[in-house]
Amino acid sequence: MEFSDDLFLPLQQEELPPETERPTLTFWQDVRHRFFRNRLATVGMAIILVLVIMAIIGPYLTPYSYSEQILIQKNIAPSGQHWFGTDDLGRDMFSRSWYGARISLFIGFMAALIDLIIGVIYGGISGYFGGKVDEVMMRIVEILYGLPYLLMVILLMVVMGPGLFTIIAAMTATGWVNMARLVRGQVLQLKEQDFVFVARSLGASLPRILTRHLVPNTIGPVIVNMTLTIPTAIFGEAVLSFLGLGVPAPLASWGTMANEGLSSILDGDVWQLFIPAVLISLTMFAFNSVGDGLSEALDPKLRK
Amino acid sequence: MILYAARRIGWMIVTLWVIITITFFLMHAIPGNPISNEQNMTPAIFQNMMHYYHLDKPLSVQYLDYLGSLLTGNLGPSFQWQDQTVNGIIGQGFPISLQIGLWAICVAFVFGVLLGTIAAVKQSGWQDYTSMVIAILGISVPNFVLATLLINYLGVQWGIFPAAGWGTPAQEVMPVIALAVTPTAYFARLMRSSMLEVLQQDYIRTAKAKGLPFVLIVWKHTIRNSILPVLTMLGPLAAYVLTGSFVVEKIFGIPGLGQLYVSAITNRDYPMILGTTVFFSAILIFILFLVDIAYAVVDPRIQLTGRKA
Amino acid sequence: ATGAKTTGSNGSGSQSISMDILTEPPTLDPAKSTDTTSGWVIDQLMEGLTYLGKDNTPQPGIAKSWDISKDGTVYTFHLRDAKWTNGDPVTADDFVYAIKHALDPNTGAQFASYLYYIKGAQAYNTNKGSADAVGIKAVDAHTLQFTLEHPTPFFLSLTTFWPYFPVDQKVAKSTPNWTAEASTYVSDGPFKLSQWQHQHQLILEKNPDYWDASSIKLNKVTATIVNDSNTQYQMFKSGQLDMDTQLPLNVIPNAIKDGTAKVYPFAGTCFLELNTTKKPFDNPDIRKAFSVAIDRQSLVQNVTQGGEKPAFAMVAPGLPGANGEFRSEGGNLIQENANEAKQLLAKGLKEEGLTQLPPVTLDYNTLEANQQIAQALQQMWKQNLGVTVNLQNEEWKVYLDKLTKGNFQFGRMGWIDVYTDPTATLDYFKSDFGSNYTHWSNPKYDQLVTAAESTTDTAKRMQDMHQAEQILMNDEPAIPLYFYTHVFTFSPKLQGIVVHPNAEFPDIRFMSVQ
Amino acid sequence: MLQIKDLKVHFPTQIGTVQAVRGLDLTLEEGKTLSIVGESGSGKSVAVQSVMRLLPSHAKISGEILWNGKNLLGLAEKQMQSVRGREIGMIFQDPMTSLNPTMKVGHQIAESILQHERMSAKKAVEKAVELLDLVGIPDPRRRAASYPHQFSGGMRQRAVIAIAIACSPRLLIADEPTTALDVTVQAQILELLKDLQKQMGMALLLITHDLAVVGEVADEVAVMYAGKPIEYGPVEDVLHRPTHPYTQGLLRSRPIPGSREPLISIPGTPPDLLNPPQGCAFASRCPHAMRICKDYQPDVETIDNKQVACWLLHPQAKETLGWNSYSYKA
Amino acid sequence: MELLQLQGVKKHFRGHRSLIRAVDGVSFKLDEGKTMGLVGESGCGKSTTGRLILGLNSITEGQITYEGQNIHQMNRVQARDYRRKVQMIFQDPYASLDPRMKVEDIIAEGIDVNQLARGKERRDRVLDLVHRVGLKSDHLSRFPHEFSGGQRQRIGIARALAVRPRLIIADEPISALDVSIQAQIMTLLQSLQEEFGLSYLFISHDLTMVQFISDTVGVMYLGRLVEFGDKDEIYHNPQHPYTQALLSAMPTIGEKRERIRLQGDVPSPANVPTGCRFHTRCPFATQRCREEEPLLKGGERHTIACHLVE
Ligand SMILES: Nc1ncnc2c1ncn2[C@@H]1O[C@H](COP(=O)(O)OP(=O)(O)OP(=O)(O)O)[C@@H](O)[C@H]1O
Ligand SMILES: Nc1ncnc2c1ncn2[C@@H]1O[C@H](COP(=O)(O)OP(=O)(O)OP(=O)(O)O)[C@@H](O)[C@H]1O
Ligand SMILES: [Mg+2]
Ligand SMILES: [Mg+2]
Repeated sequence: MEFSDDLFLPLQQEELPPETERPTLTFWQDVRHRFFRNRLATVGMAIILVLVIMAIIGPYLTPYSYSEQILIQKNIAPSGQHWFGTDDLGRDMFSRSWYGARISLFIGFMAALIDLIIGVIYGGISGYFGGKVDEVMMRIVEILYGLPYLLMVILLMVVMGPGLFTIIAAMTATGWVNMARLVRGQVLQLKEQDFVFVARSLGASLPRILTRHLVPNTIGPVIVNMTLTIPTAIFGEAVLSFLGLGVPAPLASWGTMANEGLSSILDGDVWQLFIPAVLISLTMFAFNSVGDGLSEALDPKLRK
Repeated sequence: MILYAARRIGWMIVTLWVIITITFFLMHAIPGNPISNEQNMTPAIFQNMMHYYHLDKPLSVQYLDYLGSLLTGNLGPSFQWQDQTVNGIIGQGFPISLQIGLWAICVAFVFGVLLGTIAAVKQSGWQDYTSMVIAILGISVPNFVLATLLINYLGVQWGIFPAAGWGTPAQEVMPVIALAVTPTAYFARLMRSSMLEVLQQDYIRTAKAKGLPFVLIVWKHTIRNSILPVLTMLGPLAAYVLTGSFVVEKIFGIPGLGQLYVSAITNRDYPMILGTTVFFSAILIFILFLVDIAYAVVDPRIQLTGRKA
Repeated sequence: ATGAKTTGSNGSGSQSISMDILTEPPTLDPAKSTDTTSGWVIDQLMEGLTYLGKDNTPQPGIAKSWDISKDGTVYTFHLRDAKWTNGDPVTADDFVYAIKHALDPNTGAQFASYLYYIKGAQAYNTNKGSADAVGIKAVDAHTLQFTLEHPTPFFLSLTTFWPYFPVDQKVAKSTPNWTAEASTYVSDGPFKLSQWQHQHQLILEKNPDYWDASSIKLNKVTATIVNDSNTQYQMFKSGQLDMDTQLPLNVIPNAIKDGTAKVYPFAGTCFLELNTTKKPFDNPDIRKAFSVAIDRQSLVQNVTQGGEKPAFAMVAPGLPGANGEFRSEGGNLIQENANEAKQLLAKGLKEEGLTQLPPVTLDYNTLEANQQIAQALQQMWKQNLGVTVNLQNEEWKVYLDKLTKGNFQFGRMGWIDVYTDPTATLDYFKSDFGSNYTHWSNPKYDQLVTAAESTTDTAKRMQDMHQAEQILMNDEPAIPLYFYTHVFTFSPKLQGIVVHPNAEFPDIRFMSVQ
Repeated sequence: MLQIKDLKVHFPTQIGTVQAVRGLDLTLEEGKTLSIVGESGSGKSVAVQSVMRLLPSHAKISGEILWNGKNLLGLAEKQMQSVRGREIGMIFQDPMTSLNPTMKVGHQIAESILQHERMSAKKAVEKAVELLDLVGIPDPRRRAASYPHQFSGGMRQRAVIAIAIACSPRLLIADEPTTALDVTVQAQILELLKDLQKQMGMALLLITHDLAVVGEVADEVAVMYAGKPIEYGPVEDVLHRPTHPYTQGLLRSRPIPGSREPLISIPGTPPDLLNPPQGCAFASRCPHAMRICKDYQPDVETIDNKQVACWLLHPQAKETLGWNSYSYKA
Repeated sequence: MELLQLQGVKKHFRGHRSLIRAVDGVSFKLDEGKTMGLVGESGCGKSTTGRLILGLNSITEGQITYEGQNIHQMNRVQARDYRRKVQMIFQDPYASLDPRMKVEDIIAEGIDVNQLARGKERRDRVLDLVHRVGLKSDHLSRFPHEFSGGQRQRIGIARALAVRPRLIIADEPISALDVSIQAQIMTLLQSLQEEFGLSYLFISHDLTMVQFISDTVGVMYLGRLVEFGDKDEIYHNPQHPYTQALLSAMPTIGEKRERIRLQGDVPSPANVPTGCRFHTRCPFATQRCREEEPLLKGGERHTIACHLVE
């Protein structure tokens, strides 16, 4: 093949195509990208969004209040009038469900938030100092595992009176322990990492190392654990209400509703069980799949 | 190893002692006492009963008395089941909880590991999605709902298993299912993620390069290496399952320890509360200890100081 | 569901049934038992001087006859030749031993107070007298004599009640813990305890040595312990149980309607206890306002739904009166009226110098049924009185503690009569009664009830009691809501079903399998 | 014996297709050593892993890999399993992670033997001990019963080699077998490989980025850049008389022992394999780049026994630049 | 001028029922503006020595002086200053960069921690550093995972330079990189030394590179220096059998040399042999070597610890 001669002249820098830069993704863009590629996780995210929105606007979509009993309208199957039917006392289940969503989701989020704060601080300190401090702090954790939970809950109920905040307190009383163990494990590994040594060699203070380096780097597993804590708390409230320690009536949570609806399977009013159960399951499903998605998206090992 | 075990046992005793102490004062701090009921109770009779149960002694004396009898292995009489001893009650309830719990853990372990393995090996395939949806559903359905549904359909409507009760092997099936579903799901998810990690390891490539068939690689190389996180979970889960689940026992009418624990608390059965707490905590701590040993067995790199060599 | 029958009765004709008694009996020791489940089991296993017959009246049991002194304070029982399940004869000394044992302060028996009708019993039990001074005496092996504090017209009824049961003193002395296991349990009643798997089941078998064994049909009764009404129902439906003694609330209406379930009176009342030492319920008008503002019919029909009867007075139906039934003689003592309620409230408020009632709090112990009732009441008061009632639920013992300490405004309570006499209920509101948490005290009332307890003149005592109830309902320290009922379903093969108004479960002594 | 023809490997990813290998031709003869060198990420590992078919399933492989006449890319998985380990053995880069941490070393070696040869488990372990002895591990019997973490890095790499040669393969592929090791151990391993090659008469395909190592062990060398071989031929010709500017640059990046002359590094960074340049991939970093390099891929020319892909060898380039036999002086 | 001196420095780690003698008596000195190479087999304590100088671990025995001042007896101000003056480039560039921090913040961490600059001044300093190590300003807002190995190593260097150190401990700064990038980094290090008069402790197992960049070289074996001296002395006149073996193992493109093959493996630092710690592998070991530990001896420019060289 023949080429024109000037093709063989030296190439000038300007002639080179500008260096094509790969579209640069920030850390979170990258995470988001990988997260939304996961179909299950995306679906979960959408469900959570819908649930939250419905918790906000749901009760206003029907003319019925969550607490008003219309005894002659009890046990009505879902219909155009009562979309989710009515319960044993003739209360509108649709309104109750979304009112319950507020409570259940609130409990979930609050429990997770408090777990997060206590767990991260406790676990961070235990892991960072290691050695004897760690040993003692971990024994305390074991003790908390061992203490009779129900007893603590009753004490809380007595001290604080039954109510939403008591339930949240009950959920977090020992709930943070798992978070603390997780963070501790992470920090134990992380503190041996070179970048922490670097920070130390630069003279960074302990709070700085904790807040700038250790905590942000545990965020992946922590977020995943949080997504598990939220449904666990919602679930835990259900179990508490199974023991008769749930939210005070006529407030409803999904847990109390499911518990009340449990026997409906016997007389055919099954929606009274299935609606709250499905809502709980849906939430669990959503948060779990989001957690899975996040754990994959945030895992630094999968990112090169 | 012996030194290690001794140290752990030493810690265990200290931990148990703290748990007992806190529980002791906690249970006396909450309102209500073992004697109170809605029946007629004159002050004189109340005194008689307090005296009978040694509750009229100062708390500190009761505490020391309790520790004393605990040292001899005597957990005292139950206040609630008045003719029985706590040792006797635990001795009757625990084997039942243990039996169901062991089954549940085995089922959960086998199916969880299986599901997780399938999901990981067929990552992003339909098998993966199916297994994970099953797993998430398993976590998502509250177990009291599941238990109720099982009784209603498998028990009553289709008559496959006895609706509830205890005594025959057939009666164990549904409680075991109800109890195993959540751990199964957890195991499956953990197994999947750790399996995925192991499958990316270089030694898997080495094994492939040897010409081993894939099934053999999964069986001999990946399962053992990915089971550690599952073991981590196994500890607390086993403790939870073995000591009896209140909800499942109540719904299926199983005379296990989980129900007794709850009723001890609601009845302020002090010796029973302490007894079960001590027993449960000891089991929990012991299982955590076993898990640590299991680690060392599964992974030769782990020395029993908890550090990787 | 054939394969599902495992612990159920094995076919017809075998005279064995299975049932559910919900909880493990806390103790089968007649001296110490205080709950209806243990009481029921003891009633099947043991027999006292008398037993409750089909018509709920005392029938000769171990005592084949008795004499009552003129003044009604000395009862002499003549015992028959009965045997304990271990072959020992049942003697008068066994009664003496049992009762003195229950009264011994060191036994710590709560129901000792039901023995206080016996002379010197209270003194002994409260460390003020000696055992020897207690008015019970074995005249000979077959003759037992009680001397009472004062005439007690329902004393015979009391002898059907387990604190009055004998125990085999040989066994009790040699094996102090004899009531703990089936193997050591010795009884003298229609059934014997052949197996007791704690927390799981009790197996009662016919006692061949029972004096009236020929009239007992059932050979074997398996009493399982499954404390979940849904589960029990499912077990019944799948044939594992022959009767359902605790139907789930929401199946009751239909079950009653289609006749599968039957409603039996249960001598007990569910009421709200008002703390008369605290505002606002120290004011009788306000108390009354709350009471007449309730729509009890709607409550039982729409909420409790267990065939309960609305309670317009305190004493439950089913108890003997002067000629017939106490309740029907007494009639309704409360008239529901929303308008009157408002007026009463206004009046009460005025007396208190208030224009509006501050929110009050209704306490109840956590239980789904209680919660439903509380919610329904809350709404009724809101509608009919315009008052805000907050609901607060507590764990049972916490709740009791609150009641005992008086830290409540008003709260829910239920009371079951242990023996079949109106005093069993009316006693509750006497000022010195142990669990009168209302702290209401009315000397006239006390006097009337005490008089009724110690006179043998039936007409007079009934009159006193009616008068007492009138006072109670006028002042309303407690708002009766409804009278309890039992709703049971039975397998059609069961015959001879007798349910005593003071028992938790049907009496199996009369039962048989077709 | 092994002939790779126009091998291309593409990885579809979320942000585009990575063209890891873009046309590789190589031939390896019985008993000889061929070395592949090149910058990190130039596709060396991908190329040899496609010989063993060890790439993840989503990799798209085209071309031909002829092993004694049969195309490995066309074999069924079952047949491929009998090639792996028995006919071709492979050693991987990192000895620390190439061994299963929870399995005894002897067992890991025996496993390979059991898979391919009819032998009792006991005998296989016996043979594993012999192999450990062969690769120079002292006290092999005891060592066979140890776990990998009880081995030092050098010992682990030897164990990996023992696995690879367990069934006396005809070809041994070694992917950077010494990168993770320090010099003394590296020297020992290389020597061991050479010894084994002599003893067993197998061919060796050695990947490394250390030109000095190549100089010591290889007969032929292929220099890869951005998924393509740019210079391929006998070691002497390539390393002592490098023709391609990249090869030259590589050689100049290493200090000459003893000299104080400043290093001359190759400026810039390798191209992005997501969208490789249209012309010569090295053009942007090449000190002698011509306009044509930007737009056209150079043809492979044969000069002195070796094949070079560079426009500078084009007759027109010689004329235009007056450039003649540009050559590297050591 | 003498900048850094180590005297009999030891670091023992308490392992599981054993004592790991990671560094077991190391003495050397480093002059201002010079580079010392530290070579030795993997696990012989090179990195630990570097860490000790930085003060990241406490020393078990011996002392380290910086400009005549014992670094463990410094007051707060001095310690702070010392931390600034001595910086490290880590073996694994990726592990030493916080994956969740932007490059800008990583580089500026030293500036922030020591409050050296703020706002625009901080930004300018970072920009200057970035350009100096051959990165671009638009790299600043990216995260470490978006960079290649060579670029990451440059970020590490920029970070170390940010606080204007005088001594940089370069712990195998090039071993994770490929050849052409290695040359880039080496050139960078050299030019920085010329410009700022930096001193380096250059830890590597790449003997060719060590020879290329160092003024003096120390050879470590199992926690001890076995030979220390001027580069040319070490490379052209190695005395210790270990050094000789090491050098003979250097692969070369050109001529093939006869190699000294060492027996066996390096013993574990938890179980150090008696006498000369090299005797288990030394082809020339005598009875004396097995019993008596040799000391570092020799002149100013070359010291050796070997009984054979007396
Ligand atoms: N599974 C994969 N998916 C996507 N890209 C891949 C995959 N495996 C390898 N690559 C890409 O293919 C290219 C060649 O990789 P390869 O591992 O063959 O390089 P190498 O020459 O062996 O480098 P090194 O010397 O660092 O080992 C790299 O750009 C790499 O990112
Ligand atoms: N924190 C520690 N605890 C216990 N032992 C340690 C610790 N740090 C290092 N060691 C041990 O000290 C010895 C020396 O380690 P060091 O990292 O200094 O070696 P090195 O010469 O840098 O090796 P390499 O060339 O592999 O980087 C090793 O045996 C190592 O296992
Ligand atoms: Mg590679
Ligand atoms: Mg190092």
